[in-house]
Amino acid sequence: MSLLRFGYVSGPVIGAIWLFVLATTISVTMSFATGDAFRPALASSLVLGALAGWIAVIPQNKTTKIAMISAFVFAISLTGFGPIVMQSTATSQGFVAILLAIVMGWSIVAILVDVPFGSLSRHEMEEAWIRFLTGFGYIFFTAIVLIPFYVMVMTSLKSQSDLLQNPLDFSLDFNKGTALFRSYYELFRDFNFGTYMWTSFYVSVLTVLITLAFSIPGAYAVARLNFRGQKAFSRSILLIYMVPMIVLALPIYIAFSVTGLRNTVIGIILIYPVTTIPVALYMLQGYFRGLPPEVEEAGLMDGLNRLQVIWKITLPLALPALASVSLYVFMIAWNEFLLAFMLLDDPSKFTLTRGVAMLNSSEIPREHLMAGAVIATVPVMVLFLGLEKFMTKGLTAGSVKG
Amino acid sequence: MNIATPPKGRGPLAKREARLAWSLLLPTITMVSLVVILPLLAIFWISFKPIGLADLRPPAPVLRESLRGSGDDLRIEYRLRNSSQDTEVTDVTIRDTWPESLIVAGDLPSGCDLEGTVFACELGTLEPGFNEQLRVPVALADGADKDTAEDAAEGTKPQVQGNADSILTNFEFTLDNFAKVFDGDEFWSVMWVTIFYTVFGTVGALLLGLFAALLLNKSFRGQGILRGLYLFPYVAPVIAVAFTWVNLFDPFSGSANALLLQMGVTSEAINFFGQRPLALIMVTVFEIWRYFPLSFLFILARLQSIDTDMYEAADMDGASPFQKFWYLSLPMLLGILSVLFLLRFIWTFNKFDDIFLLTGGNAGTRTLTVNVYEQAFAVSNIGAGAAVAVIIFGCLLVFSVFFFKFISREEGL
Amino acid sequence: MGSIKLEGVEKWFGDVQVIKGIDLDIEDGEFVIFVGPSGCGKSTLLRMIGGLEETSRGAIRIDGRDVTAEPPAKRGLTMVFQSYALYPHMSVRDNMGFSLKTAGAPKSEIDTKVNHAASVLKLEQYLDRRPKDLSGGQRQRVAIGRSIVRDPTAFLFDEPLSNLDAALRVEMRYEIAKLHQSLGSTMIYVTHDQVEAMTLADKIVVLDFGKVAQVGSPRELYERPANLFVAQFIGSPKMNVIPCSTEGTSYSLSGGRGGDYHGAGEATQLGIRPEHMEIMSVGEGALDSVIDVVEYLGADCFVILDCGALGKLTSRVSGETALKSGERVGLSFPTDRIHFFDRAGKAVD
Amino acid sequence: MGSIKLEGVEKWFGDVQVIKGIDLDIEDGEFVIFVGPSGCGKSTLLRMIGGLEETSRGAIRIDGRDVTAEPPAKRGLTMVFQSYALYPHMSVRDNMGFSLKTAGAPKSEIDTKVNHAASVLKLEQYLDRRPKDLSGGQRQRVAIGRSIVRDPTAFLFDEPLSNLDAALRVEMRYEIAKLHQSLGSTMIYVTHDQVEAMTLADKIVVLDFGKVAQVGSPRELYERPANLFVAQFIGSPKMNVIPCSTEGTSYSLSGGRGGDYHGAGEATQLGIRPEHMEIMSVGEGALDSVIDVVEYLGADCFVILDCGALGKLTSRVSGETALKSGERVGLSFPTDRIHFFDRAGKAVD
Amino acid sequence: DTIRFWTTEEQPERLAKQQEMAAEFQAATGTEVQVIPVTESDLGTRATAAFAAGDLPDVIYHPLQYALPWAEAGILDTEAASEVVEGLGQGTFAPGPLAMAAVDGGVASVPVDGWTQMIVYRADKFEEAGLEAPTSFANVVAALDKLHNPPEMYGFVAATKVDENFMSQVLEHVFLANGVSPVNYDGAAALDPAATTEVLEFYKAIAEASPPGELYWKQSRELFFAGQAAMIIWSPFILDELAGLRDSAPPTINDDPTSSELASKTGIVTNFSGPSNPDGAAWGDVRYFGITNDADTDLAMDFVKFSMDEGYTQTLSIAPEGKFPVRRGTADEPSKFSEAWSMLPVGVDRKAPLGDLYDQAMINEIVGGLDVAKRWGVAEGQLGLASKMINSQVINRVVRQYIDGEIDAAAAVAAMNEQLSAVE
Ligand SMILES: Nc1ncnc2c1ncn2[C@@H]1O[C@H](COP(=O)(O)OP(=O)(O)OP(=O)(O)O)[C@@H](O)[C@H]1O
Ligand SMILES: Nc1ncnc2c1ncn2[C@@H]1O[C@H](COP(=O)(O)OP(=O)(O)OP(=O)(O)O)[C@@H](O)[C@H]1O
Ligand SMILES: [Mg+2]
Ligand SMILES: [Mg+2]
Repeated sequence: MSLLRFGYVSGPVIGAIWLFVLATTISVTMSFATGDAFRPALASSLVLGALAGWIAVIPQNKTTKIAMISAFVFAISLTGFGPIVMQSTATSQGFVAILLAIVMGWSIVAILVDVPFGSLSRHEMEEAWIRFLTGFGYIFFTAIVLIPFYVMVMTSLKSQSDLLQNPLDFSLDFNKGTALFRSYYELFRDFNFGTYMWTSFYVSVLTVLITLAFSIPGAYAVARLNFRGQKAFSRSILLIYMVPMIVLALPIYIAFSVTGLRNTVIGIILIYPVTTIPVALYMLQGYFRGLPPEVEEAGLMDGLNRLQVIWKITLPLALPALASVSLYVFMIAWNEFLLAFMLLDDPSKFTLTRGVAMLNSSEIPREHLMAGAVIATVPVMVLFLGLEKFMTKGLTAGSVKG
Repeated sequence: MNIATPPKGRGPLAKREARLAWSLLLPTITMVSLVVILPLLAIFWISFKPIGLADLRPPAPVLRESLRGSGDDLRIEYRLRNSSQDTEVTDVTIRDTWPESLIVAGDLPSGCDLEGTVFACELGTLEPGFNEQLRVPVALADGADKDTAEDAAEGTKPQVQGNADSILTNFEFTLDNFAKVFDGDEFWSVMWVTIFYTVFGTVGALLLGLFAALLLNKSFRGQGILRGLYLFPYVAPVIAVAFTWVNLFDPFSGSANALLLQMGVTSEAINFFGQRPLALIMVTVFEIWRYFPLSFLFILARLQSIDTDMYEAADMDGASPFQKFWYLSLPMLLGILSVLFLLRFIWTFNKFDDIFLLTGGNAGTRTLTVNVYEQAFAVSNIGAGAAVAVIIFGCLLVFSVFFFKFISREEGL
Repeated sequence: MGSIKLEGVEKWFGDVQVIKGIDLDIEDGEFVIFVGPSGCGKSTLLRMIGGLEETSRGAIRIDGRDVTAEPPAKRGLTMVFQSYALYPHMSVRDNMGFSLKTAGAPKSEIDTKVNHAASVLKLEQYLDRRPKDLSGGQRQRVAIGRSIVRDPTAFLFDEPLSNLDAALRVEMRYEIAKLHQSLGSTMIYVTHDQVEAMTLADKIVVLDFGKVAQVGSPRELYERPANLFVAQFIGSPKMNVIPCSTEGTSYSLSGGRGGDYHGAGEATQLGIRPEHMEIMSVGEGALDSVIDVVEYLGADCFVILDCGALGKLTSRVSGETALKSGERVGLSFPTDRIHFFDRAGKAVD
Repeated sequence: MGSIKLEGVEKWFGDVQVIKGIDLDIEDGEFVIFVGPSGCGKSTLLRMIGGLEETSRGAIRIDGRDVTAEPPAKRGLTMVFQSYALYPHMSVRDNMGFSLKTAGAPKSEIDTKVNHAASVLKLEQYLDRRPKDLSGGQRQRVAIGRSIVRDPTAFLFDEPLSNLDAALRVEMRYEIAKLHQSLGSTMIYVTHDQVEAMTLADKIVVLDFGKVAQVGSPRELYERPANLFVAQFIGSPKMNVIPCSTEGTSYSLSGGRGGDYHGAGEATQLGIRPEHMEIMSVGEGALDSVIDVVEYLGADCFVILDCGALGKLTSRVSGETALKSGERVGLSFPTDRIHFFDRAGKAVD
Repeated sequence: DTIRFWTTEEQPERLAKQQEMAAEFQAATGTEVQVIPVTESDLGTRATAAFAAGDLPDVIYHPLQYALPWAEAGILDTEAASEVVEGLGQGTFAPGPLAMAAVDGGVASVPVDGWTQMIVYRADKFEEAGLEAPTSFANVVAALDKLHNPPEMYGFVAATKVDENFMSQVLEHVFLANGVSPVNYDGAAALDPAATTEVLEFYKAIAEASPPGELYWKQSRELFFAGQAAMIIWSPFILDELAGLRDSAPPTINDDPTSSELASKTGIVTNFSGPSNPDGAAWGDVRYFGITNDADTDLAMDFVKFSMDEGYTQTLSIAPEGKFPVRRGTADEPSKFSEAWSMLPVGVDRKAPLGDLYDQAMINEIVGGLDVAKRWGVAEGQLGLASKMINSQVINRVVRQYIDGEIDAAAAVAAMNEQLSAVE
């Protein structure tokens, strides 16, 4: 540990690890982008990286250091003993070498900025390491989040035979034009995905409406009105929120089987709100508590009764919260899979998630499944990105649930 | 001066408020008890009954009528069946109205009578699996056409009644389900898998969320975009991401394997979701991946609400960045971390969809919740499924006791 | 038209008694102010009058009618909240007209009344704004406007100025005084700021832990506090209190001298306001002391005097005083300015 | 040992200049107070000295050493925050010892220093409590204790008392004064409360939108404000300002009379503090007016006088005054109490 | 009128063909048929669930393993099925498939089509190494020795995914090959320890020559297509894609996904033998139309008759390579359907008759297998019990434990015997 308190130790150590991280990142990115073979070379990364780290801590002008490191990395890359081993065309080889050289030069100098060559103060050492961890963190999280979605979208646009040939080759043949979207087209034409989407949509919207209709009065009462059992009540909301769906699904399945509600969209619309009402109650209750009681009291003094206060004052004020709750509930209903899977058998009544599940079940080509996944994902994503503020608020307010 | 005591009872304003509260809550209470409390009670009831999927259909007599044959061999056939293979149906009676256009042309089956156009039978008890035909030879009345007669005869639905004991509602109880569940050594492996999955899934998501939150706890351009991006795994439908993972980690045609092979990390394709104990690790990793955004969001919210003054004070006090994290941020986050841990623990414990979609509970990834499904549907033993569900519910109650003990100290979420 | 009467009013929160039996007569048109230390029950009492809190025991009468069991809407009162409690989703006009609208008044009438109130409060050009686009003082005025429009039996104010900054507070105080003059309605006003209480009130009710300590005009409270609590509560810097003993017609201070005493009964404490103390050469007056600190404030100086066992006293002198910290001085208490209190804190007079 | 020197210090937030070039010398052991209206840059300046904000231009020297580029930890200063910024999860002891712990001091040394500071601040029996179990004043003392332990070159205080209630504020103010006396360290103190500024400071720096309006002792600022801004900022109720015109050695008020003028150059405004105005019979003095409101405050009365086109003036008179609202009176301004200002607001003298 | 028809042929192209046939039926009779695809692995659960809920469809297209259990559970209307067979002429059906579904006085369901399971192997590699075709345990083990060379080439791709029907099928084939059956004429019978041990050891050998993890038909095919497996066990459904006729499952042994190169290098065995049963056995599966007890019987019967008569060629054309006709012709034209079948083109994205792709000898081997194909319990009249045993997946689980090394052979036999005897 104490050795790290010297610039000439910390610098090379960070440099070595960092170059390896970069080489891996670029290899993976290039592999996914071109399908060609790239792989990081551990030994070369460590040695070169250590050298780069050492250069970065020598007392020199910043641009000089960047230039030195970049030139160095680039030169070694060209000899073929660089941090990335590739079997690829000369152009992309050159491109990768330049990319790696520039990124490495710039980033290692940025990470080791203000790190002196000699002994480091605790602050200086920790800050360098924190900058390193930050860079690593961004790469790491972005990669783990993006890769699956990238694979999902690209798979849906490729044909299975291409992917079986080379599972890494996600490059698209744009000459195909609209044929790229063949699996989407087939999903809508042959698999009724249009209907499923519509079913999912109106089921989700109805779920939102029913949920609000039940949870607004309930949440208001729990949050604002004094009555015996209020505390117990707000706890049992949380408790209900914790009952696992699969435990309820079984008796619901039985009851629906016996009453003939199984395999009907009505049944789904009846049952979805049950999963969302506790969430909505919980979220709205929190929000109502946060509204200043004086405004409502002002309404009371102004001659309203409680119900009028709720309708004319509380609800308009709670509009952003209602939006958050609605969005969140919409998302839950749209993404719901378990109940749809258990209760719906008839393909003409499927929701979107149930329809996607169907795609998994036979020898249906994989791009269809992924296209289905994309179709199910895009609407929530659009909603989410468009209304991110509400959504995040909704998430933080109500949902430790998953 | 006499000691003042509080007045008894509630004042008129309070009473009015309470009345309003209850009437606002009534729909919610009704709904919740209908679809949460009742099912929970039902689960308890069923878990003590020897009941399979097929038993959900209450035993009953089933009757179908048709006019068969032609010319002289014309007959009305009643097919009578006991829907159950193991329960008898008693006091079975049939009533049907015949059209005028048919005339009985032979003996009525025993137990049957014809009064005018009303045909009635008393058939007593039907054995389990009873499936026989009652044939009544008939002739066409003058001028009657066979097709119209057939339509007329089959157009009036015959009535059939009978009594049977339904296993769903009778008072026969058994501990078999629990015995079965606890007996198999399978149960303990399921339990162990559940615990592994829950503990590591929760802790992993928390740690990853903490790391991500620390990363984004400073404002820079693009911070909003990254925050949105990091929430994707949680927001996307589970079905989409689960299948994507299955594809990505497919042993023979998945990109992950291809990548690993190419990088020389492994020389042989790895069957990520089909190999013990890797499959369990993978579903746990998936759980972490999918739910780190939630922890991240909550921790970030908490981080941002920490008074920056405190950090400035620490700056003045000469604390280094790691010291600030260790001595200030971490203790400040302890509350939210423990609340998150408890809640996420409960939710991970309850998780079903993810594992079901990824491995279907195979390759050593069967958790308690997946077991409910397996027992109830794959093996068609609803009673055993219910028993597992009751066990889950029991665990849940224990957790929630912890939770409420704790949350009453930490302010709620 | 606006008289309010409290009869043995009590308030319990569970087992805790917050208002301990209060009787009070408020006459039509009076400006009554509740003051008292934080937590003494001022707001609770006001909210009970308004109907926002249940009255646990006792009765509230407005113009003779018992309204104890009636909801706020039926009491004909109006309230201005500390946080203003404007409806954030409505324009100023709608905020002010809201009560009339809910009562079903015709649009024309609402307009007339709102415009009138707006002109009284000089809010005409803000009528179409939302509350969030107004400054603190303007919001305060809208809140008052909302009350005026209803033409209420009485106005209730709960610390209406405490969210404003000092300069604005002075200005709004002045405007409320003007408003009371022009409307002549009954007003009940809660504050913990004694400057507000002294300058605005016709009648001040000093509350001490749910009980009335004294009711009276500002001058009465300042000049003839009924007990030690009121004496120390009113006036800033607060009245100096020194233990004393009395015998016959003279009092004496331990370690000091003494003076004349006219009270009936025994007094154990002597009170003297900082502005009434006279500083003279050492050995003169009733008491000797050392100057601890001289706090220069411009117009005045507060001189903090260390009297040994008798504690620290504060005297207020002109800003141009030549007194220096460390000096030894004598203190004299003009007889007609001294207040005596008995062991229970009641004024002896 | 604790001298601080600012040389042409500027602060820019993006394109906005918040501190507009300030030069200031603070001597060792001095108690310097920054005052000014909200948003004028007091806190920013203090934080720049402490190193919590980057200095955009100019230099800061502590004991002659240029510390402009150094992080807070290396400047040897300490800061007491308005919100106290105590570490809520640590005991009082740990809070006070934290800076030593991060520096790696041995436990025994930490204990000695913490105990010493606790005894200075009378915090001994609270050492094991958490901040949330302390009253506001105690928290404030812990925050100060945390600073004392470090034995800093200078103390920085950012509105340390503004979260306390009035009574406690008076008490803590007194304690800070005592502390300064006993430690003798340099202290820089930000406040917007002028009573604090007047009573505590050796030297007051009045800031006006990022610039220094005047630096001086409290008495200097009160008696010889350098400009209209300072004149109106210091003193409560604030100085009355009336437009006037001067000719030679006399000034005149429009609609009023006038008096002697000794200034060099032309003055367009005349300032007179409320406590210096004299009220006489109508027709006497410099100006006639009507009494608008008499605000009774016990010891004093504020008389608000309507002078027609010249606006409203406030006069402070004794509480026992017999003045009534509506009375017409004359006002006289004693020549040696009048302040004259030119068109740019600078004092003319 | 509307009837509902559940089918396990749920690929869109196959579904479309069935819908076409339904449309023809509607045109002919006025009865609408809703064709509802059901995933084969869900079929058992869903049928039971539908029975419980009282909303069974009218007709179910199902594999052999459900015929007798469902008849017993009261899901199938055996009389209606028998009547249909009678109406079409019992003689027009191949006798084997009828016998497999025989119940008292008729059949449980109407047989539709069938196939035999095959050992698909790399004839070229066998030839190179001088190996004999994998017709017996010994031949297979010998081939493993020579050809197993991971990761370039796995000797085998065994089925090891316990919950897949595929594993049951493969195991039953291997057990049958060695003459082991869990039933006899009296019902459940203990497995013969010696013969079973041979089976287990053989299975362990092929499992060890397989890639790690849980494997089923998907991996088998992918590996074989990639040229990385020497032998797999598969159904004839593989024949079209093996010849590069299907884009969603192309051979990846070379760069041309449409090439039939791999087909030409592939050999096939249907009859397989173990040391204790030198005659060996083929394993066949037959699919049936079941008419349910909740059905509108007459309409359902009409539909089944139609599908087996006017619509039969259409039915077979769904996937001729895996649907051999069990009804050879009509009373008038006894070989009408066999002939029609042999002309049907196979393939999805490209089409070609089987004869163009494979040797006639090979085709004969494949088709001929159906006549001699065996299943547990058929000869003994215990198919119902045997099906339940299979459906319980006991054998799969225990075999899996054995190949994972959790138990030894003796314990495995004991465990199977114990658990199988609990099935009834
Ligand atoms: N809903 C309640 N439940 C329990 N106690 C309450 C409630 N509301 C107020 N109290 C208590 O009643 C007492 C009086 O409160 P009240 O708000 O009337 O004080 P106040 O005089 O207005 O104080 P302040 O000047 O701080 O506003 C306080 O001790 C308070 O804690
Ligand atoms: N981080 C920042 N970014 C942009 N502007 C800022 C920032 N911090 C402060 N300011 C601006 O700088 C000016 C001075 O702020 P500062 O906090 O120093 O005022 P202050 O005199 O302390 O006021 P107060 O008495 O209200 O505390 C204000 O106009 C403020 O809006
Ligand atoms: Mg209050
Ligand atoms: Mg500030």
